[in-house]
Amino acid sequence: MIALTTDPIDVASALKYLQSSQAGAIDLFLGVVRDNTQDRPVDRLEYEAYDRMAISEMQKIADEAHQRWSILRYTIIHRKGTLLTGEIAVLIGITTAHRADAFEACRYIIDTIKQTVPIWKKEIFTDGEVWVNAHP
Amino acid sequence: MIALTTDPIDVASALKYLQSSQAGAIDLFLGVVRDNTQDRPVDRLEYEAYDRMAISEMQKIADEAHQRWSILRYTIIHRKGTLLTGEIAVLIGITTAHRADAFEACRYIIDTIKQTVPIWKKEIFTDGEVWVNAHP
Amino acid sequence: MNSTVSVLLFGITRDLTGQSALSIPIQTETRVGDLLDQVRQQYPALAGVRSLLVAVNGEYAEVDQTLTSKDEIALIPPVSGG
Amino acid sequence: MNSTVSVLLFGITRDLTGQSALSIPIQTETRVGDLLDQVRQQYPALAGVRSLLVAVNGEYAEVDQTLTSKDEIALIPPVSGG
Repeated sequence: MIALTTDPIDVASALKYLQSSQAGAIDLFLGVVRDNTQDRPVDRLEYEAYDRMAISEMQKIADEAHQRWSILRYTIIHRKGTLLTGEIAVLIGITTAHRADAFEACRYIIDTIKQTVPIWKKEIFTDGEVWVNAHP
Repeated sequence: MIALTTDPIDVASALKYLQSSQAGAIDLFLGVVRDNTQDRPVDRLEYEAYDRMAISEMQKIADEAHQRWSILRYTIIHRKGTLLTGEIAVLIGITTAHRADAFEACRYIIDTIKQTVPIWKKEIFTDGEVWVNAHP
Repeated sequence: MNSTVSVLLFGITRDLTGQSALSIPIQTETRVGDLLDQVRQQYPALAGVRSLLVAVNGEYAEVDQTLTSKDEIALIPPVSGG
Repeated sequence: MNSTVSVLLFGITRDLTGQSALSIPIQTETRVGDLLDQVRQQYPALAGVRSLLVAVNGEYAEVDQTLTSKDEIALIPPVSGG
Protein backbone atom coordinates (compact mmCIF):
# COMPACT_ATOMS: atom_id res chain seq x y z
CA MET A 1 0.00 0.00 0.00
CA ILE A 2 1.42 3.34 -1.11
CA ALA A 3 0.03 6.73 -0.18
CA LEU A 4 0.87 10.41 -0.42
CA THR A 5 -1.22 12.38 2.03
CA THR A 6 -1.68 15.78 3.63
CA ASP A 7 -3.18 14.13 6.73
CA PRO A 8 -1.01 13.19 9.71
CA ILE A 9 0.34 9.66 9.29
CA ASP A 10 -1.57 7.14 11.41
CA VAL A 11 0.93 4.59 12.72
CA ALA A 12 -1.73 2.43 14.35
CA SER A 13 -3.65 1.82 11.12
CA ALA A 14 -0.41 1.18 9.25
CA LEU A 15 0.46 -1.50 11.82
CA LYS A 16 -2.97 -3.04 11.48
CA TYR A 17 -2.50 -3.17 7.71
CA LEU A 18 0.90 -4.87 8.15
CA GLN A 19 -0.46 -7.88 10.05
CA SER A 20 -0.12 -11.20 8.29
CA SER A 21 -0.70 -14.74 9.47
CA GLN A 22 2.82 -15.73 8.37
CA ALA A 23 4.50 -12.65 9.87
CA GLY A 24 7.66 -13.26 11.87
CA ALA A 25 9.04 -9.72 11.73
CA ILE A 26 7.78 -6.21 11.10
CA ASP A 27 10.19 -3.36 10.60
CA LEU A 28 8.62 0.05 10.82
CA PHE A 29 10.66 3.09 9.91
CA LEU A 30 9.50 6.59 10.71
CA GLY A 31 11.19 9.61 9.20
CA VAL A 32 10.61 12.50 11.59
CA VAL A 33 10.85 16.19 10.72
CA ARG A 34 14.00 17.44 12.35
CA ASP A 35 15.34 20.91 12.85
CA ASN A 36 18.51 20.60 10.73
CA THR A 37 19.74 24.08 11.19
CA GLN A 38 22.35 25.13 13.72
CA ASP A 39 21.61 28.78 14.46
CA ARG A 40 18.26 29.61 12.91
CA PRO A 41 15.38 27.67 14.43
CA VAL A 42 12.98 26.29 11.82
CA ASP A 43 9.40 27.47 12.15
CA ARG A 44 7.84 24.80 9.90
CA LEU A 45 8.50 22.76 6.77
CA GLU A 46 6.60 22.62 3.50
CA TYR A 47 6.65 19.36 1.56
CA GLU A 48 5.66 19.52 -2.07
CA ALA A 49 5.28 16.59 -4.47
CA TYR A 50 4.84 15.91 -8.15
CA ASP A 51 2.02 13.64 -7.03
CA ARG A 52 1.55 11.34 -10.00
CA MET A 53 5.26 10.70 -10.39
CA ALA A 54 5.95 10.50 -6.65
CA ILE A 55 3.43 7.69 -6.38
CA SER A 56 4.71 5.83 -9.43
CA GLU A 57 8.33 6.16 -8.27
CA MET A 58 7.41 4.84 -4.81
CA GLN A 59 5.60 1.97 -6.52
CA LYS A 60 8.71 1.16 -8.55
CA ILE A 61 10.79 1.08 -5.39
CA ALA A 62 8.29 -1.20 -3.70
CA ASP A 63 8.23 -3.50 -6.76
CA GLU A 64 12.01 -3.69 -6.77
CA ALA A 65 12.04 -4.50 -3.04
CA HIS A 66 9.50 -7.26 -3.72
CA GLN A 67 11.85 -8.73 -6.30
CA ARG A 68 14.83 -8.66 -3.99
CA TRP A 69 13.35 -9.76 -0.67
CA SER A 70 10.62 -12.05 0.54
CA ILE A 71 7.95 -9.55 1.62
CA LEU A 72 4.53 -10.50 2.98
CA ARG A 73 3.06 -6.99 3.28
CA TYR A 74 4.37 -3.46 2.94
CA THR A 75 3.22 0.09 3.29
CA ILE A 76 4.85 3.35 2.27
CA ILE A 77 3.14 6.56 3.33
CA HIS A 78 4.62 9.96 2.58
CA ARG A 79 3.23 13.16 3.95
CA LYS A 80 3.06 16.45 2.05
CA GLY A 81 1.98 19.98 2.93
CA THR A 82 2.93 21.82 6.11
CA LEU A 83 4.75 19.87 8.82
CA LEU A 84 6.10 20.94 12.18
CA THR A 85 9.28 19.48 13.66
CA GLY A 86 8.51 16.22 15.45
CA GLU A 87 5.86 15.19 12.92
CA ILE A 88 6.21 12.02 10.83
CA ALA A 89 7.13 12.81 7.22
CA VAL A 90 7.36 9.23 6.00
CA LEU A 91 6.42 5.78 7.26
CA ILE A 92 7.75 2.56 5.78
CA GLY A 93 6.50 -0.75 7.12
CA ILE A 94 7.64 -4.18 5.98
CA THR A 95 6.27 -7.53 7.11
CA THR A 96 8.33 -10.64 6.46
CA ALA A 97 8.76 -14.15 7.79
CA HIS A 98 12.43 -13.50 8.64
CA ARG A 99 13.87 -10.35 10.14
CA ALA A 100 16.83 -9.81 7.80
CA ASP A 101 14.42 -9.29 4.88
CA ALA A 102 12.40 -6.72 6.85
CA PHE A 103 15.44 -4.64 7.83
CA GLU A 104 17.07 -4.76 4.42
CA ALA A 105 13.93 -3.99 2.43
CA CYS A 106 12.97 -1.14 4.75
CA ARG A 107 16.38 0.46 4.51
CA TYR A 108 16.55 0.03 0.75
CA ILE A 109 13.17 1.71 0.38
CA ILE A 110 13.93 4.78 2.50
CA ASP A 111 17.40 5.20 0.96
CA THR A 112 15.96 5.02 -2.56
CA ILE A 113 13.00 7.29 -1.79
CA LYS A 114 15.48 9.97 -0.78
CA GLN A 115 17.26 9.63 -4.12
CA THR A 116 14.49 9.32 -6.70
CA VAL A 117 11.02 10.31 -5.51
CA PRO A 118 9.98 13.83 -6.64
CA ILE A 119 9.19 15.36 -3.28
CA TRP A 120 10.75 18.61 -2.12
CA LYS A 121 11.13 20.08 1.32
CA LYS A 122 11.41 23.76 2.18
CA GLU A 123 12.59 24.89 5.61
CA ILE A 124 10.80 28.03 6.71
CA PHE A 125 12.41 30.35 9.25
CA THR A 126 11.03 33.49 10.82
CA ASP A 127 13.31 35.46 8.45
CA GLY A 128 13.44 33.40 5.26
CA GLU A 129 13.16 29.99 3.65
CA VAL A 130 15.40 27.40 1.98
CA TRP A 131 14.69 24.49 -0.37
CA VAL A 132 16.69 21.61 1.06
CA ASN A 133 19.37 20.11 -1.24
CA ALA A 134 18.72 22.44 -4.16
CA HIS A 135 21.88 24.54 -4.05
CA PRO A 136 25.44 23.29 -4.65
CA MET B 1 13.72 1.61 28.77
CA ILE B 2 13.88 -2.16 29.15
CA ALA B 3 11.00 -4.39 30.19
CA LEU B 4 10.07 -8.04 30.48
CA THR B 5 6.33 -8.42 30.73
CA THR B 6 3.50 -10.92 30.63
CA ASP B 7 1.13 -8.20 29.32
CA PRO B 8 0.61 -7.71 25.58
CA ILE B 9 3.16 -5.25 24.20
CA ASP B 10 1.65 -1.79 23.66
CA VAL B 11 3.17 -0.34 20.50
CA ALA B 12 1.46 3.04 20.89
CA SER B 13 2.96 3.74 24.30
CA ALA B 14 6.38 2.56 23.11
CA LEU B 15 6.15 5.07 20.24
CA LYS B 16 5.15 7.82 22.63
CA TYR B 17 8.17 7.01 24.77
CA LEU B 18 10.46 7.15 21.72
CA GLN B 19 9.61 10.75 20.84
CA SER B 20 12.48 13.20 21.11
CA SER B 21 12.81 16.81 20.04
CA GLN B 22 15.98 15.96 18.06
CA ALA B 23 14.52 12.83 16.46
CA GLY B 24 15.08 12.40 12.73
CA ALA B 25 14.44 8.66 12.53
CA ILE B 26 12.71 5.98 14.55
CA ASP B 27 13.18 2.33 13.71
CA LEU B 28 10.71 0.03 15.36
CA PHE B 29 11.20 -3.70 15.10
CA LEU B 30 8.49 -6.15 16.09
CA GLY B 31 9.23 -9.84 16.48
CA VAL B 32 5.97 -11.66 15.86
CA VAL B 33 5.16 -15.21 16.98
CA ARG B 34 5.18 -17.33 13.88
CA ASP B 35 4.12 -20.88 13.27
CA ASN B 36 7.52 -22.35 12.36
CA THR B 37 6.38 -25.88 11.87
CA GLN B 38 5.57 -27.42 8.52
CA ASP B 39 3.07 -30.21 9.28
CA ARG B 40 1.97 -29.80 12.88
CA PRO B 41 0.11 -26.56 13.53
CA VAL B 42 1.24 -24.83 16.71
CA ASP B 43 -1.47 -24.28 19.30
CA ARG B 44 0.42 -21.71 21.40
CA LEU B 45 3.90 -20.78 22.61
CA GLU B 46 5.24 -20.51 26.12
CA TYR B 47 8.05 -18.03 26.74
CA GLU B 48 10.04 -18.46 29.91
CA ALA B 49 12.80 -16.18 31.20
CA TYR B 50 15.47 -16.11 33.86
CA ASP B 51 14.08 -12.70 34.68
CA ARG B 52 16.91 -11.05 36.54
CA MET B 53 19.52 -12.13 34.03
CA ALA B 54 17.30 -11.50 30.99
CA ILE B 55 16.90 -7.89 32.06
CA SER B 56 20.60 -7.39 32.83
CA GLU B 57 21.62 -9.00 29.52
CA MET B 58 19.18 -6.76 27.62
CA GLN B 59 20.64 -3.78 29.48
CA LYS B 60 24.17 -4.80 28.46
CA ILE B 61 23.08 -4.99 24.83
CA ALA B 62 21.46 -1.56 25.05
CA ASP B 63 24.59 -0.11 26.68
CA GLU B 64 26.79 -1.56 23.96
CA ALA B 65 24.46 -0.11 21.28
CA HIS B 66 24.72 3.27 23.02
CA GLN B 67 28.50 3.06 22.78
CA ARG B 68 28.46 2.19 19.09
CA TRP B 69 25.71 4.44 17.73
CA SER B 70 24.32 7.87 18.45
CA ILE B 71 21.01 7.00 20.12
CA LEU B 72 18.54 9.56 21.49
CA ARG B 73 16.03 7.13 23.01
CA TYR B 74 15.49 3.40 23.00
CA THR B 75 13.09 0.81 24.28
CA ILE B 76 13.35 -2.97 24.43
CA ILE B 77 10.27 -4.86 25.59
CA HIS B 78 10.18 -8.66 25.69
CA ARG B 79 7.08 -10.63 26.39
CA LYS B 80 6.95 -13.84 28.44
CA GLY B 81 4.22 -16.32 29.32
CA THR B 82 1.68 -17.72 26.88
CA LEU B 83 1.57 -16.24 23.36
CA LEU B 84 -0.54 -17.10 20.34
CA THR B 85 0.78 -16.87 16.79
CA GLY B 86 0.46 -13.30 15.51
CA GLU B 87 1.25 -11.77 18.90
CA ILE B 88 4.28 -9.53 19.43
CA ALA B 89 7.04 -11.33 21.34
CA VAL B 90 9.56 -8.50 21.29
CA LEU B 91 9.61 -4.79 20.44
CA ILE B 92 12.77 -2.80 19.86
CA GLY B 93 12.52 0.92 19.20
CA ILE B 94 15.43 3.24 18.48
CA THR B 95 15.28 7.00 18.05
CA THR B 96 18.21 8.75 16.39
CA ALA B 97 18.99 11.95 14.52
CA HIS B 98 20.13 9.97 11.44
CA ARG B 99 18.52 6.87 10.01
CA ALA B 100 21.60 4.67 9.58
CA ASP B 101 22.14 4.66 13.34
CA ALA B 102 18.52 3.65 13.98
CA PHE B 103 18.61 0.71 11.55
CA GLU B 104 22.01 -0.55 12.64
CA ALA B 105 21.38 -0.29 16.38
CA CYS B 106 17.97 -1.93 16.07
CA ARG B 107 19.35 -4.84 14.10
CA TYR B 108 22.32 -5.28 16.41
CA ILE B 109 20.00 -5.41 19.40
CA ILE B 110 17.60 -8.03 18.05
CA ASP B 111 20.45 -10.17 16.68
CA THR B 112 22.24 -10.11 20.02
CA ILE B 113 19.08 -10.71 22.06
CA LYS B 114 18.58 -13.93 20.15
CA GLN B 115 22.12 -15.04 21.04
CA THR B 116 22.56 -14.09 24.67
CA VAL B 117 19.37 -13.26 26.56
CA PRO B 118 18.13 -16.16 28.74
CA ILE B 119 14.63 -16.51 27.36
CA TRP B 120 13.27 -19.82 26.12
CA LYS B 121 10.39 -20.60 23.83
CA LYS B 122 8.37 -23.82 23.78
CA GLU B 123 6.07 -24.64 20.87
CA ILE B 124 2.97 -26.43 22.04
CA PHE B 125 1.03 -28.67 19.64
CA THR B 126 -2.17 -30.57 20.20
CA ASP B 127 -0.04 -33.73 20.54
CA GLY B 128 3.20 -32.59 22.18
CA GLU B 129 5.65 -29.77 22.77
CA VAL B 130 9.18 -28.77 21.77
CA TRP B 131 11.71 -26.34 23.28
CA VAL B 132 13.01 -24.36 20.31
CA ASN B 133 16.79 -24.60 19.63
CA ALA B 134 17.51 -26.97 22.51
CA HIS B 135 18.31 -30.15 20.59
CA PRO B 136 21.24 -30.73 18.25
CA MET C 1 6.25 21.79 -37.40
CA ASN C 2 6.73 24.12 -34.43
CA SER C 3 4.70 23.82 -31.26
CA THR C 4 4.80 24.69 -27.60
CA VAL C 5 5.12 22.43 -24.61
CA SER C 6 4.20 23.23 -21.08
CA VAL C 7 6.91 22.38 -18.55
CA LEU C 8 5.75 21.82 -14.97
CA LEU C 9 7.85 23.36 -12.22
CA PHE C 10 8.24 22.31 -8.59
CA GLY C 11 10.17 23.42 -5.56
CA ILE C 12 13.01 25.80 -6.11
CA THR C 13 12.47 26.05 -9.88
CA ARG C 14 9.00 27.43 -9.27
CA ASP C 15 10.28 29.93 -6.73
CA LEU C 16 13.16 31.09 -8.97
CA THR C 17 10.98 31.67 -12.02
CA GLY C 18 7.85 32.77 -10.17
CA GLN C 19 5.85 30.38 -12.36
CA SER C 20 4.37 26.93 -11.87
CA ALA C 21 4.73 26.05 -15.57
CA LEU C 22 6.78 27.36 -18.48
CA SER C 23 5.68 27.55 -22.12
CA ILE C 24 8.61 26.42 -24.23
CA PRO C 25 8.53 26.37 -28.04
CA ILE C 26 9.82 23.09 -29.48
CA GLN C 27 10.56 21.93 -33.02
CA THR C 28 9.95 18.45 -34.39
CA GLU C 29 12.64 16.14 -33.00
CA THR C 30 13.40 18.33 -30.01
CA ARG C 31 15.18 16.24 -27.42
CA VAL C 32 15.21 16.51 -23.64
CA GLY C 33 18.72 18.00 -23.78
CA ASP C 34 17.61 20.70 -26.22
CA LEU C 35 14.67 21.58 -24.00
CA LEU C 36 16.97 21.93 -20.99
CA ASP C 37 19.29 24.26 -22.97
CA GLN C 38 16.36 26.39 -24.00
CA VAL C 39 14.92 26.55 -20.49
CA ARG C 40 18.30 27.59 -19.09
CA GLN C 41 18.69 30.29 -21.76
CA GLN C 42 15.24 31.75 -21.13
CA TYR C 43 15.53 31.50 -17.33
CA PRO C 44 19.12 32.21 -16.29
CA ALA C 45 17.96 32.22 -12.64
CA LEU C 46 17.78 28.42 -12.84
CA ALA C 47 21.58 28.20 -13.13
CA GLY C 48 21.85 28.21 -9.33
CA VAL C 49 20.06 24.87 -9.01
CA ARG C 50 22.44 22.00 -8.29
CA SER C 51 21.00 19.71 -10.95
CA LEU C 52 17.94 19.62 -13.17
CA LEU C 53 16.42 16.42 -14.50
CA VAL C 54 13.47 16.13 -16.83
CA ALA C 55 10.48 13.86 -16.40
CA VAL C 56 8.36 12.94 -19.41
CA ASN C 57 4.91 11.51 -18.69
CA GLY C 58 5.90 10.90 -15.08
CA GLU C 59 9.15 9.03 -15.83
CA TYR C 60 12.73 10.22 -15.63
CA ALA C 61 13.92 10.85 -19.21
CA GLU C 62 17.35 10.55 -20.80
CA VAL C 63 18.75 13.65 -22.53
CA ASP C 64 18.34 12.12 -26.00
CA GLN C 65 14.66 11.28 -25.63
CA THR C 66 12.51 13.01 -28.27
CA LEU C 67 9.62 15.20 -27.10
CA THR C 68 6.18 15.70 -28.58
CA SER C 69 3.60 18.34 -27.77
CA LYS C 70 1.42 15.66 -26.14
CA ASP C 71 4.00 14.81 -23.49
CA GLU C 72 3.60 15.89 -19.88
CA ILE C 73 6.99 17.41 -19.14
CA ALA C 74 8.36 18.45 -15.76
CA LEU C 75 11.63 19.81 -14.44
CA ILE C 76 12.91 17.83 -11.45
CA PRO C 77 15.28 19.77 -9.20
CA PRO C 78 17.20 17.78 -6.53
CA VAL C 79 14.65 15.88 -4.45
CA SER C 80 14.52 16.10 -0.66
CA GLY C 81 11.71 13.84 0.44
CA GLY C 82 11.86 11.02 2.94
CA MET D 1 34.82 -27.72 53.52
CA ASN D 2 31.92 -29.33 51.65
CA SER D 3 28.65 -27.58 50.96
CA THR D 4 25.70 -27.67 48.62
CA VAL D 5 24.70 -25.19 45.94
CA SER D 6 21.30 -24.82 44.39
CA VAL D 7 21.35 -24.72 40.58
CA LEU D 8 18.37 -23.04 38.92
CA LEU D 9 16.90 -24.75 35.85
CA PHE D 10 14.96 -23.29 32.96
CA GLY D 11 13.38 -24.49 29.75
CA ILE D 12 14.33 -27.94 28.56
CA THR D 13 16.64 -28.65 31.52
CA ARG D 14 13.71 -28.27 33.89
CA ASP D 15 11.53 -30.53 31.76
CA LEU D 16 14.23 -33.22 31.40
CA THR D 17 14.96 -33.39 35.14
CA GLY D 18 11.45 -32.70 36.34
CA GLN D 19 12.92 -30.16 38.79
CA SER D 20 13.23 -26.37 38.84
CA ALA D 21 16.44 -26.46 40.89
CA LEU D 22 19.10 -29.07 41.62
CA SER D 23 21.04 -29.48 44.86
CA ILE D 24 24.65 -30.13 43.94
CA PRO D 25 27.37 -30.78 46.54
CA ILE D 26 30.52 -28.73 45.93
CA GLN D 27 33.95 -28.71 47.51
CA THR D 28 36.05 -25.66 48.21
CA GLU D 29 37.51 -24.44 44.90
CA THR D 30 34.86 -26.14 42.79
CA ARG D 31 34.87 -24.53 39.39
CA VAL D 32 32.06 -24.05 36.89
CA GLY D 33 33.46 -26.87 34.74
CA ASP D 34 33.47 -29.28 37.70
CA LEU D 35 29.89 -28.38 38.50
CA LEU D 36 28.86 -29.08 34.91
CA ASP D 37 30.57 -32.48 35.02
CA GLN D 38 28.78 -33.35 38.23
CA VAL D 39 25.40 -32.19 36.96
CA ARG D 40 25.83 -34.28 33.81
CA GLN D 41 26.80 -37.34 35.86
CA GLN D 42 23.83 -37.05 38.20
CA TYR D 43 21.37 -36.20 35.40
CA PRO D 44 22.31 -38.15 32.26
CA ALA D 45 19.05 -36.97 30.65
CA LEU D 46 20.71 -33.56 30.16
CA ALA D 47 23.11 -35.04 27.59
CA GLY D 48 20.52 -34.43 24.88
CA VAL D 49 20.73 -30.65 25.30
CA ARG D 50 22.73 -28.97 22.53
CA SER D 51 24.84 -26.86 24.88
CA LEU D 52 24.76 -25.92 28.54
CA LEU D 53 26.22 -22.72 29.90
CA VAL D 54 26.37 -21.67 33.51
CA ALA D 55 25.39 -18.31 34.93
CA VAL D 56 26.75 -17.18 38.27
CA ASN D 57 24.93 -14.32 39.97
CA GLY D 58 23.14 -13.48 36.74
CA GLU D 59 26.27 -13.36 34.55
CA TYR D 60 27.60 -15.90 32.07
CA ALA D 61 30.56 -17.64 33.75
CA GLU D 62 33.74 -19.16 32.29
CA VAL D 63 34.46 -22.82 33.03
CA ASP D 64 37.35 -21.95 35.34
CA GLN D 65 35.40 -19.58 37.59
CA THR D 66 35.37 -20.72 41.23
CA LEU D 67 32.03 -21.18 42.94
CA THR D 68 30.97 -20.48 46.52
CA SER D 69 27.84 -21.57 48.34
CA LYS D 70 26.60 -17.97 48.29
CA ASP D 71 26.47 -17.76 44.49
CA GLU D 72 23.21 -17.85 42.57
CA ILE D 73 23.91 -20.49 39.96
CA ALA D 74 21.79 -21.33 36.91
CA LEU D 75 22.09 -23.66 33.94
CA ILE D 76 21.48 -21.88 30.65
CA PRO D 77 20.37 -24.16 27.80
CA PRO D 78 20.35 -22.68 24.25
CA VAL D 79 18.26 -19.52 24.33
CA SER D 80 15.37 -18.92 21.94
CA GLY D 81 14.00 -15.50 22.78
CA GLY D 82 13.49 -12.57 20.45
